[in-house]
Amino acid sequence: MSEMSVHAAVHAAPTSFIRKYVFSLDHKVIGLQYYALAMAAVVTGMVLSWIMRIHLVWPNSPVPGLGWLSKVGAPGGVVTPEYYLQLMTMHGTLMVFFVLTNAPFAAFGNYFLPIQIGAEDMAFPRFNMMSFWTTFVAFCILISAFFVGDGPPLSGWTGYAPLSAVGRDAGPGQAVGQSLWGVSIFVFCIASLLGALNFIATTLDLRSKGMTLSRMPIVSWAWFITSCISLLAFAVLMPACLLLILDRVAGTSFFIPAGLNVADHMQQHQGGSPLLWQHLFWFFGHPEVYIAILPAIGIVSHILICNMRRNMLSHKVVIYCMMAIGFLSYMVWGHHMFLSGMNPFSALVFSFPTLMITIPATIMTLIWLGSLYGSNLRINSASLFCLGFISMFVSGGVSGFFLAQPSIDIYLHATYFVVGHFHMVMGVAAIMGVFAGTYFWFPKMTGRMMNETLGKWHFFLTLIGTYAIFMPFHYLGLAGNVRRYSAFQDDFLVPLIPVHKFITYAALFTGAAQLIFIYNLIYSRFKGEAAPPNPWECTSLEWSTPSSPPPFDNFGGQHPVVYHDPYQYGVTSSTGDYLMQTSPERAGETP
Amino acid sequence: MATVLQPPKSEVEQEPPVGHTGGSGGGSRHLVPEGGPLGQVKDRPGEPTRTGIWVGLAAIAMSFAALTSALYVREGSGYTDWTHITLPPILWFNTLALVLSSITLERARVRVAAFMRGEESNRSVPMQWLNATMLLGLVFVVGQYFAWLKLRSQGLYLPTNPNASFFYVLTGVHVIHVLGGLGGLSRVMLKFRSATHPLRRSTMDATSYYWHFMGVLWIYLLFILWLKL
Amino acid sequence: MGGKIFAVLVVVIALLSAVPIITHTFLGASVTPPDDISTHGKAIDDQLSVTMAEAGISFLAAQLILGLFVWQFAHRKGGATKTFPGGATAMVIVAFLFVGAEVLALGMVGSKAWGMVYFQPAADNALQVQAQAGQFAFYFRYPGPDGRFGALHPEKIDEGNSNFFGLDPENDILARDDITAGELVVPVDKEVHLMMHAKDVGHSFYVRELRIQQDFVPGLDLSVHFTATKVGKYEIVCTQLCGLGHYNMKSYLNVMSQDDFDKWLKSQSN
Amino acid sequence: MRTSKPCIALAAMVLCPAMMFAGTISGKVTYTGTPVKQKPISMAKEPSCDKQHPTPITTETIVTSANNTLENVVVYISAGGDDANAPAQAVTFTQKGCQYVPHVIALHTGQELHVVNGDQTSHNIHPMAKANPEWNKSQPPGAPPIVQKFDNAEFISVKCQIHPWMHGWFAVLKTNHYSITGDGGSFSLPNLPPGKYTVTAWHEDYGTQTQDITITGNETKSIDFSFKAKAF
Repeated sequence: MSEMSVHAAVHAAPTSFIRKYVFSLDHKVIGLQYYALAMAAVVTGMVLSWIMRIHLVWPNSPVPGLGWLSKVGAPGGVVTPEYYLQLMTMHGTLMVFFVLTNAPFAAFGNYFLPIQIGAEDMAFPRFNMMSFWTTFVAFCILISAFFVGDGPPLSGWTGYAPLSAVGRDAGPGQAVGQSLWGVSIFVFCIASLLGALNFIATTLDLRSKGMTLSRMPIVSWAWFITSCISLLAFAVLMPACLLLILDRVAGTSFFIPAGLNVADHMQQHQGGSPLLWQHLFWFFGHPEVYIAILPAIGIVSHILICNMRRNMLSHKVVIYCMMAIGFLSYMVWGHHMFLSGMNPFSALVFSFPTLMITIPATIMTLIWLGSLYGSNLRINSASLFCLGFISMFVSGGVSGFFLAQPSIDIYLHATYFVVGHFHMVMGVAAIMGVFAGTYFWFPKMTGRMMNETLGKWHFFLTLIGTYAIFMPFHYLGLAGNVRRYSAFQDDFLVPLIPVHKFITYAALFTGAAQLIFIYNLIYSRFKGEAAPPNPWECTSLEWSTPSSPPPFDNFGGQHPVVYHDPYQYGVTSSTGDYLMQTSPERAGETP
Repeated sequence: MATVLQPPKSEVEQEPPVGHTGGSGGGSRHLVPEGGPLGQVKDRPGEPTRTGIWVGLAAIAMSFAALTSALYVREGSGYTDWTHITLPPILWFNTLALVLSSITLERARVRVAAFMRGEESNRSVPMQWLNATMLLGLVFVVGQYFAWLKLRSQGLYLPTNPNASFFYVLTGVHVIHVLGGLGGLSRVMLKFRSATHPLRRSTMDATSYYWHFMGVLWIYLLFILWLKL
Repeated sequence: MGGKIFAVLVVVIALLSAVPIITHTFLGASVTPPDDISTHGKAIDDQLSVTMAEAGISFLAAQLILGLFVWQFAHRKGGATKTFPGGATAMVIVAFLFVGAEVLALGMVGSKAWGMVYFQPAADNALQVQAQAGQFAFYFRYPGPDGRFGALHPEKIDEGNSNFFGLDPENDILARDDITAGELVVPVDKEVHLMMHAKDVGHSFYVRELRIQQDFVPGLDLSVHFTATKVGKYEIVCTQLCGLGHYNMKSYLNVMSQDDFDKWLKSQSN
Repeated sequence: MRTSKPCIALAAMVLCPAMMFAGTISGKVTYTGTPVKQKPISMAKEPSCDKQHPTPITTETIVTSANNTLENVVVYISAGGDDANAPAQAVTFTQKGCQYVPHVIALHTGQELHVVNGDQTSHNIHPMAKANPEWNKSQPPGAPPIVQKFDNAEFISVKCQIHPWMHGWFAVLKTNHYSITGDGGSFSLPNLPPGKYTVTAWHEDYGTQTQDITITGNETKSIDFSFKAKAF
C-alpha cells in the first residue's frame, strides 16, 4: 500500500497514451472514466426501460429490431415474459450499481475530492486505477449475460433466493446468467471497497495546509460520509454473493431449504434460509440508497450555495443531517421485509428508525428552502437542476411516509407505489444531482462552457417528463397495481392500461429529451466557448487551480494554503462578493 | 482595505518539500521524507498507509461479522441438519504457528528499526526474524490445507452439511487474507533489501498491523467454530 | 426568466399531481383502493387516508414554497440578502416538533392496525385452509370430512395428474379425503386461517379487497387469518417475483354464504 | 444437411414399393381392473381457456374407451425395425384451450418438432428431457412456432408451468413404425418387410410391454396388449 503512495509521489506526469488515458493513475482521468462508464450504463439501462415500457402497453406487437437483437428472448421482436424480467433485472442492476453508485460518488468524487481538499491525487493512486478497472470488469461480466446461455437472470436486482439460488430449474437465465450476475456483483463489491478505502484515507490524510475538516466543502463531506457507508455496506454484500455463488455451483445450502420441488426437479438441498439472503442483501441494499442520494445532496447544496451568493442558513447542520441519515441507514433494512415472514414485532422495530429518517430529511429540505428566502439566486442550468432535485427529493420523500408504516405496507408493498417512490427519490433525484454537477463542473473538467440554452431546455423537459412518468406510478400503486408484471391481464389491471400508455409516452418523451444533453455534452466538449478559470465565482479549491482542466498535479507544484471556511459569499473583497478559500484576505462583511 | 491574514497553523508540522517538481500524489503526504532511517522518520499523524490499513481492517472485520451472523441465522433455520463436526486437532498447532509468527514479526520490527538507526550493523539479523515470520505463516497455510484434507478424509465436503460449509468458507476466506498478508510481508522484505525503494516505517507498521489482525481474527474464528461446530 | 418558468412549472406540477388523489381517477381509471371486504381493513384504510392527508399537505406546502421563493428571489439585482427569520435553529425545531413528532405519532397509531393482522392468533374455530404457491399457480387444500390434512411429499407432486400438493392417498388415509381446489372458496363472515406453503420459490398472496398481503417463504410455514365480510369473487395475485409466469400467477377468492359453501364442499368431496 | 433430407425421403418413397412383401401388425390395447378416476381440471386462473371448456375437462393420464380399451398408448417396433433416417415433414404439437393436443406425440430422433400456440395467452413449453438437453421457452400468443429436434430416443414429459395442469408426452423413437392408440385402443403398424420384430407398447402410467413377432410375407398379424390398472 505504502508503495502506492511513494510511487505516486515520485513518478512524474505520464507521457504514453496508455498511461495517460487508459491505465492512468490520475484521479481526474479515473473520474472521467467512471463518468463515461456511468454514461454507457445509463444509456443501456434507459433503452432497456423503453423496451419494457413498450412491451407493457403493446404486449403482443413486435418491437422493431428487437427480434434481430435477441432471437431467443424476443422471437420475431415480441418480448417473451421471461425476457421482460431479464430486461428488468438488468435495468435495475445497471442503474443501481453502475449508474447511481458510480456517477455521483465515484465519478465526481474521484475528480473533485482531492482538488477540493488541496491534494495532488488520491491517497493510493494504484488502488484508484484498480478500482475503476475492476468496476469495468464487473460491468463487462454483467453485460456478457446477454450473450450466453438463455440470457440474463430474471430474478430482479434483489436476486431473492431461492429463485436466484436453485439454478436452471427456476427458469430461463437462472443457469449461467444468474451466476454471471453473482460474480459481477462480487467483483463490483471489491472495486467499491477499494474506492471507499481510498476516499476515506484521502479525506483524512491529504488535506492541504489549513484545510481542517470543518473547512471542507459540504460535497466533500458528502463523499466522505458516503465512502464510510459503502465501506460497511459492500463489505456485507460481498460475502453474501460468495454464499450465493457457492449455493449455485458448490451445492451448499445457505439459502435453499429442504424439500423444494422446482419444475418437477427435487432440489438436493436442505436447511437453508431464504430470509438470510434477504437480511444480508437489504443490510447492504438500504444504505445503498443513501450511497446514491447523499453525494447528490452534497453536490446540490454546494452548487446552490454558490448560486445563491451566500452560505446556507447552516451548511454544518446539513452535514450533521447527512451523518444522521448515514447512521440510521443501518437500522432500517428490515422495512423491505415487513411481509416476508419476519417476527411481526420486528416490523415495528424497523419501522420507527425508518420514520425517524424523515427528521434529518425534513431539516435539510427546510434549510434549502429557508436559504432560498432572500437570496440572490442565479438561474443557470446547474442551479435549475438543483431546484429540480429539491422538488423531486420532496416528492419522493413524502411517499416514504406510507411505506415506512407496516400497516400501510400490507396494501402498498410490491405495487407501483414502491416503484414510483424509489425511482423519484433515488433515481431521478440522484440523476438531477448528477446533471447539476455536470453543468457546474464541466468548465473545470474540459475548459469549455456548456450551452446554457440547451441546458435549460434539457432541464424543463426532464422535469416535466420525469414527473409525468413517476407521479402516475403512485396512483397505480394506490389502485393496487402489482409491480414486476410483464403483462396486465388480470381483471383489475386491465382498466389501468391507459395510465400505463400515458407513462410509456412520457418515458419515450423524457428519453428523447436526454438527447439534448448528450448533444450538448459532445458539442460543448469540442465547440463550447472557452471557460474562464472560475466562471461561477465560486470559493472552493477546485476553482483555484491554475488551469481548466487542472494540471496533472492539480495545483501546478503549489501546495494550496486554506484560510477560510468554504463558503465566503456576500462579503466585500478585492475579488467581488466572494472570497476564495485560498485567499489570505480578511473578509469585510457587507453592511 | 483588505488586510492580510497570517498563514493558518497547519495540522501538519512539516517543512515543504525541497526541490519538489510537482509530481503526482498527494500534497502534504509528500512532505514525508522517503527512505531515511526509520527511527528518525517521524511519520506525521495520519500517514495514509496507516489510516488505509485501519480502514481496510474495518472492512474485513465487517465481512467476517456478516459471515458470523449468517452462521447464527443458518443454525437457527437449519433445524435438523445442523450437526456437529470435530475440529481437526491440527488447528491448534496452526494457531500456535500463527501466534508465534506475530511474536517473531514484533521482534523483526524492533530489529529492523535498530538496523535503520544504525545500532544493528548486520542486515541478516532482522532478515532472519522476517524469514521466521514468513515461514510460520506458510506453516499455518499448509496446516490449514491439512485440516481440510482431514475433513475430506472423514467424508465432509463443502456441501455435506452446513457445519462443513461454514468451516470451509470461514477458514478459506481467512487463508486467502493470510496469503495477502504473506504478500505484504514479502514486499517488506524486498524493500528492506532494496536501495531504490527503501522501507518506510508506515509500510512496516501497516504490514504488521494487518498480520496481527489476521492472528486475532483467526482466534476469533477458531472460537466460533469450536463453539458452533 | 428561467426562475419564473420554474416557479410556475413546479406549482402547476404540484397541483396537477394532487388532482387524481382528490378525484380518485386518472385518465378514466379509478386510482383508489377498492372497497375493503375484511374486518381489519378499515383500520388500514383510515391509516392510509390520514397519512395521505399529512403527506399531501407536506408535499404541496414544500412545492408551493419552493416555487414562491424562486419566483421572488431568483435574479434579484443586488439588494441586501435577508436571512430567514429564526435561521437554522428554527428549521431544526420545526422539523423535530412538527414533522418528526407527527410522523412518529402516525407510526404509533399505525402499529395498532398492523397488530390487528399479525399480533392476534387465529381463533380456534377458524376455517383451516392450506394455500400452496408454486410456479405459477395457487392451489388450496381443505382437510375434508376427517378434519385433518394428509402429509405432503414434494417428490410425489404430479401436476399433470392433479396431485398438486404431493399427496400420497395410496399409503396415507388422511390424504384420501383432502379436497384440492384451484381457487380459495370461503364462507362469508367466518374467520379463515390460511396456512401458507411454498412449493418451489418465494411467492406472495395478495388480495386488494381483503387488505392482505403475505409472502410465501420456502421452508417457512407462515400463516395469515382474515374474515371476509362480503360475498363475491375477488382476484388473488402473486406479488413476489417468482419467475417467467409471475404476471400470470393468479387465482380467485370466492366468498360464499355458509350454505353455498357447504354445498360446494360436498360437491368437491364426492 | 438441409437439402439432403428431402432426397433421403424421396429415395425411401421410391424404395418402399420395391419391397414385394410388406406385412402389417395390428391389434388392440386393453386394460384389466378399475383405473383410477380422472380428476376435473380447474382453469379458473386462465379465463381465456376456461370459457373454451363449458364442461370442465379432466386429466388425461389414463384415457379409456369402450370395452376396456386404452388410449394414448404408443405401440412401436423397438427392435428389428430401426431405420436411420427421420421423415422430412415436421410433427406439430399444439397448445389449445390450455391443453396439449394431442396428449402424446411420437417422432423420430432428429425429426423436426413444431410447437404452436393456439391460445390467446402465453405458454411456456418445458420438456423434462433427460437423454436430450432440457429446455424451457415461453411462447406469447401469435409468436412463430418453436422449432426443435431431439437427438436421442426417450419418452419426454412435457409441462407448461404457467398452466401447471397442462401435461403431455414426446415419444422420441428410433423407428418410423409406430402407432398411437386412439378411440377403441386399436393400432396398426403397416409396411413391415419380412423379419423378426419386437413390438413395444408404452403407457405413461402403466409402463411398457413387449412381444416378439415374425413377419414372413405379405400378411397381417394381430397382437394385443393388456395392462393392469392401478388403484391409485
